[in-house]
Amino acid sequence: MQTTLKKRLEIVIEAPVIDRLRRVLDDKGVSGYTIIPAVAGRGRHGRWNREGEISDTSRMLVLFAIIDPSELDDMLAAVYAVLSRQIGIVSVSDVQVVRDEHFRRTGKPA
Amino acid sequence: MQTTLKKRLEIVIEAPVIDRLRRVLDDKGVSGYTIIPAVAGRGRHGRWNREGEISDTSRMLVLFAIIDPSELDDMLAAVYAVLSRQIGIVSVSDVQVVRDEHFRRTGKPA
Amino acid sequence: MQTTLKKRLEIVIEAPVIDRLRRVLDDKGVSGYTIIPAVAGRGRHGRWNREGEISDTSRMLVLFAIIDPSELDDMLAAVYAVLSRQIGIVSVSDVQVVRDEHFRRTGKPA
Amino acid sequence: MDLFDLAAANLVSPPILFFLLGLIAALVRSDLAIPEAVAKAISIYLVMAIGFKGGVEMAASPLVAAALAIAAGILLSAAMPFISFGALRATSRLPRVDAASIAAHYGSISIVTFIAASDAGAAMGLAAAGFMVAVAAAMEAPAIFSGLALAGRREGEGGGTMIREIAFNGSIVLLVGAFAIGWATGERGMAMVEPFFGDIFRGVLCLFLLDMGLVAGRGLRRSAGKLDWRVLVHGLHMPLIGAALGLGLAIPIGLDPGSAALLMTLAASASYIAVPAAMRLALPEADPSVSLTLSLGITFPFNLVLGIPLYFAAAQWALG
Amino acid sequence: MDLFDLAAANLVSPPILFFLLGLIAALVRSDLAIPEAVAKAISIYLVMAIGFKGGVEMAASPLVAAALAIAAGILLSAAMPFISFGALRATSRLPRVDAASIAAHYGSISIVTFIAASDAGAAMGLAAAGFMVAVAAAMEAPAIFSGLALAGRREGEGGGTMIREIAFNGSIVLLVGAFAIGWATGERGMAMVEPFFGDIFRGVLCLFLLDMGLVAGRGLRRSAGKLDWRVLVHGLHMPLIGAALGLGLAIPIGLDPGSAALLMTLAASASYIAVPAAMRLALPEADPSVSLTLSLGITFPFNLVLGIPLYFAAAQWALG
Amino acid sequence: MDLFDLAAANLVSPPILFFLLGLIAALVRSDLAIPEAVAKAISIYLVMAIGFKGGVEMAASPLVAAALAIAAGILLSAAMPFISFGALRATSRLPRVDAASIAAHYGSISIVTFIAASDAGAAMGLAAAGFMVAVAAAMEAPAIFSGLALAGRREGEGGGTMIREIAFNGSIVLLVGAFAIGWATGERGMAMVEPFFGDIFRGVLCLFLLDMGLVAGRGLRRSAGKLDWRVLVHGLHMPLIGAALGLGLAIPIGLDPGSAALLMTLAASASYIAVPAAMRLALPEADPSVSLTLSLGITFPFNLVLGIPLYFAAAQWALG
Ligand SMILES: Nc1ncnc2c1ncn2[C@@H]1O[C@H](COP(=O)(O)O)[C@@H](O)[C@H]1O
Ligand SMILES: Nc1ncnc2c1ncn2[C@@H]1O[C@H](COP(=O)(O)O)[C@@H](O)[C@H]1O
Ligand SMILES: Nc1ncnc2c1ncn2[C@@H]1O[C@H](COP(=O)(O)O)[C@@H](O)[C@H]1O
Ligand code: NA
Ligand code: NA
Ligand code: NA
Repeated sequence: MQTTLKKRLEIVIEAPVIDRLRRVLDDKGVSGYTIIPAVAGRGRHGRWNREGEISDTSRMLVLFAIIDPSELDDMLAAVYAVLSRQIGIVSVSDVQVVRDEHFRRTGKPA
Repeated sequence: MQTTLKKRLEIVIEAPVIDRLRRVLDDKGVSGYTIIPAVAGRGRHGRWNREGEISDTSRMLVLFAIIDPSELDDMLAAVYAVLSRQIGIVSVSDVQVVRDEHFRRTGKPA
Repeated sequence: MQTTLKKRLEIVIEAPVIDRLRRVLDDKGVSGYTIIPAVAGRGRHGRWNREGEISDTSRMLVLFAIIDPSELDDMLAAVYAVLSRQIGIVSVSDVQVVRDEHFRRTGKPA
Repeated sequence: MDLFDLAAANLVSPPILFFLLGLIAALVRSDLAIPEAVAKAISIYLVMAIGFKGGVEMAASPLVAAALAIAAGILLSAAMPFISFGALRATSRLPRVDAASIAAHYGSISIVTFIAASDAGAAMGLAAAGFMVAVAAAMEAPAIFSGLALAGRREGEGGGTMIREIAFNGSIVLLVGAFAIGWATGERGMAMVEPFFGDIFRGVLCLFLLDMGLVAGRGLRRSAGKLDWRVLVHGLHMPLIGAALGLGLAIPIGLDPGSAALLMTLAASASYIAVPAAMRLALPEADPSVSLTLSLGITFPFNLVLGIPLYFAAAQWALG
Repeated sequence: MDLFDLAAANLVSPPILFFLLGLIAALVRSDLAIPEAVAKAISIYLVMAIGFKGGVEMAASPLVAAALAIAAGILLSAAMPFISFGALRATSRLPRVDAASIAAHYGSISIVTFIAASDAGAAMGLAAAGFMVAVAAAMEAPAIFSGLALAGRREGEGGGTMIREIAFNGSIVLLVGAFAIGWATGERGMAMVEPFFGDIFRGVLCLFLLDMGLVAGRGLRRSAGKLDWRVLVHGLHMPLIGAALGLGLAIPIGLDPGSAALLMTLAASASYIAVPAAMRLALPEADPSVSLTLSLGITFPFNLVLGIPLYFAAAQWALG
Repeated sequence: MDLFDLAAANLVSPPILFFLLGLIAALVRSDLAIPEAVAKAISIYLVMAIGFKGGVEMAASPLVAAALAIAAGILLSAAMPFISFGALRATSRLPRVDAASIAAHYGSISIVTFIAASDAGAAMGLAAAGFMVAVAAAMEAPAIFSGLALAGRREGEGGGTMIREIAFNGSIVLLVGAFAIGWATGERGMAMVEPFFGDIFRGVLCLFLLDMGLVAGRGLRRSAGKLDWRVLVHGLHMPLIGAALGLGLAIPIGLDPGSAALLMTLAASASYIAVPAAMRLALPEADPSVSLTLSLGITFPFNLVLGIPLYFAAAQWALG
């Protein structure tokens, strides 16, 4: 099948700021994203584990968004502007998609 | 270590059709797959959030399967045949694995 | 933005041995990792599904760690030493990161 | 009690107030949220409890009355989609497949609304016959087939699988199963589990309605302004039409007022669990967000807050 | 009550019927499911409640009787794996390591079965001594060491860690801890928490057994036809052998009928939580699907539906 | 009862013992764990129940007394961060922003500690006035603003959003909402939901405190040895200072001993839910692990096990 190159942005981010991150992505008109839960991990800020937790503070979420390569720099800059002082990491990888049009920037969504 | 190139198929799909997708992958003899939950997201069909939800309709699952590059086209065609009208996205990336034999197509499994 | 190549190690592993795996990664001084839950899947050991389950035996977790390419071989060897007889799979892909220093090996963490 | 008193008593009962609290919390964007796993488990508990209690009360019900009520329910479920579809096509520009999907939702029932109405009836001293649980179960599926017919869909190859998927839908299996267990074990069984399935039921319902308020409010906030008002209004018309039809059938088959009010509530309610999932399988082109918003965001709050007291008042006025 | 009445009463009790409902729902592929998080939490609640109640009742138990029963339990747990292993090696072609792993499951106990049996005993008026909870806790681990010995495994470097992991397994810690708290706070403590740990217990058990039925049925459906029938039959032999041995030890140490029936049930049951996890750590070559299917798919339903009434009848016949 | 008896009775009550069980289980690295979804749902249940009961009891409370107590609470919440900040800067080398963040935690309150203290008071026959729930709600936020001022932060552009996020924080909305519902429905409402929100409350609290013990123990194990002892000691000083100030305000406004003990407990407790989340938004440079360890690992166990009986004894001595 005919495939097109896209970028997969993967952000591990502390839960309290997920809404800010979503707002940034929405404002940039990203075509979509998916958020998955994490249950445990480790980083420079130490280990964490969600078992039995009631506070959202040490909770991490993994957000990934498949975007057009042309949008990458702009998106990274916007993400870093908001998240630079927060707990989390960002990485980018190459992916191929079949339906190119599905992953194009849209106007700001509802 | 000696590694081999494989393809990582990643499918975000609405929960009500996950069994159909599994059947397709099983029929094609894919060697394995893993399904992880998503908690929120956005796409052309709008935003969603699983908090407090009791209906499965707007629930999304992320399935990934590591397959041999030779099987990719066949697999994508089969997946699209079933899911083209459903809510979800498909992407493919390159991965390296150490144990090649682990990811070879098998006969139809139980 | 200026990005650096890293490796994304992704391990699907049965839950009872997750602590052993974490110990291996900690001992190797990996800079961080994130663990996400899986809800269902299939492999050579058959199908599984977590709905309603109270036993951890057939539970799978997905751990990913972004590491420096120079550490990859060492890390893979250590992981296989511990997990070779356990249920699970390992794959590696390329990712780009913005903040290189964030993903460098550290001393053994707390 | 007259209608006004009924409505007032319903409005200031803890379950309804917790629903409104959830609705408001969602509208002001509070981060209050009940985890999905727990919300699902509570809905399972409520279905189990209502099914079991209905079964226990079957001892007191003549089987002929039960059969008549079930037949009435099936008729309502199968017929109402035609009314809903006709109305939608006449008043809105929704595509055929979307109108058919919405119509299937309105023919079928909302088990959550049924549970809230049963509880409200019990609180008013208007308990219903045990077989109303069987009526609720029987009304889940017929509307789906009417909806598919309206969409011009033949069952094709997937038909057998789909009928099976619908009939063995979790909430139907649980409702019918718990009903059968209640029937089989009767008062002796009830005595064994009353503290869990009986005593704490209304309190758990408060927690659940708080959750439903949060989810409904979030849905409303998200789709406010996106839906055509003619479609929105459908979500207020259909309950009234359904309730009227329900009452129209309850009278000739001789239901008591409490049971009649429940039949009205069933007809007035729109599915939020079984039908949406079936539509994703059978009519994937239909946009699920329209029907979900209507069902959970408009019709459910209407029924819960205003409809239920109205239906009880009407049933008592007509049959009391 | 004779055996037949007992079995009948057990069979038509809500907990057993909800288990059967779950089993059937899974076999007809219904999508009914209780979320994992809630299933785990319910199992924690049940262990807490049974442990606490056992502790409260310790006031009435002579410590010597408790010590004897615990010793009997440890003996059973350590010895039964040898019987299971011998039988499996004689009748099937299972590899040594798989046979050893299964044997460890049968020596150890199923806390869920124990809870169901305690509840059934209470419903029959055959309450057991409080120390039976301590017996259950004591029987979890010895079988694991017997199993490792049978597999020819030395504890090696990981030994210390493993002993610790087994002894501090969540369900053992909770059972022992709740038992100690019940013992320490006695009737005054019970009065404080009776509505939660006592009154609603049996209803929660219904919900939990529905879940266990769903999981057991799903497991059976998946592995049906894959398991050697000689292995399957082992899952029916072992409970009977275990129960017979349990009764054989209960008589000389002078247990009352209710406690004797629980000792039989413990011996007859196979672990589903602690041992499987320990085997993944200590004997990773053993295929977990065989032992899980046997334990949850064969032995658990057998014990729940037929075994428990049989053990109570036998205990009453021998000791009543 | 004298102080010693009170402390002893508190120590051997099931809720406290289950907390200690959790603490010990975590310290010996047991894998016992309650799923996150269920822990969150239980905390929601407890907040709902305590809010509702407080509201129901408002009928008996003079509004002037309520207003005075709320004013006292707001004063404590706003002022205590200055004390905490001063002490931390004088005794430790923590950066300004970290000290300010910790100070905000100590000015605000721990709703879990409040719930445990209310329950302990009820068990001792020292029930508090219903409006203490409103005092708890009013004390959540003021400390956050004091903390931001201490950090030298102006509210800037994000200010409006942040005030809104804090005021509509889930636990505040639920506490205030349930309080209002209890007040509106009164004894009639309580009669409808008593088995769920009343009877099983203390048992559920046992399960919840088991969980909190597990989480606190895990946190302690992880950060043991990493925290400066001068910071750790702050977690024991502040509750005593807070309790003394609470008592000092309770006397002039004429609170009864039970209510005074709750005001002391509120002042003595440190936030674990609302403030940590607010700090991640408003002061992201502050290291959350220090404040969380102090709040949940040091101050919470201290208050639960020793502080609460001490505060009740002191309140009764001063006001009884
Ligand atoms: N190298 C890494 N690979 C994968 N996940 C990571 C990595 N570093 C950090 N994380 C995740 O991001 C969280 C925050 O990282 P940090 O800010 O370094 O504490 C960690 O707790 C992990 O869940
Ligand atoms: N570009 C994207 N990147 C990541 N996830 C996406 C993207 N587009 C869609 N999704 C996910 O797939 C779901 C369905 O997408 P859609 O069919 O576009 O509504 C969304 O709700 C997201 O969870
Ligand atoms: N090819 C694959 N792609 C993705 N996940 C896999 C694959 N093979 C195995 N897995 C996952 O790893 C688990 C264990 O695999 P196995 O050891 O082959 O049974 C499976 O149950 C899946 O969750
Ligand atoms: Na209807
Ligand atoms: Na056994
Ligand atoms: Na405070």
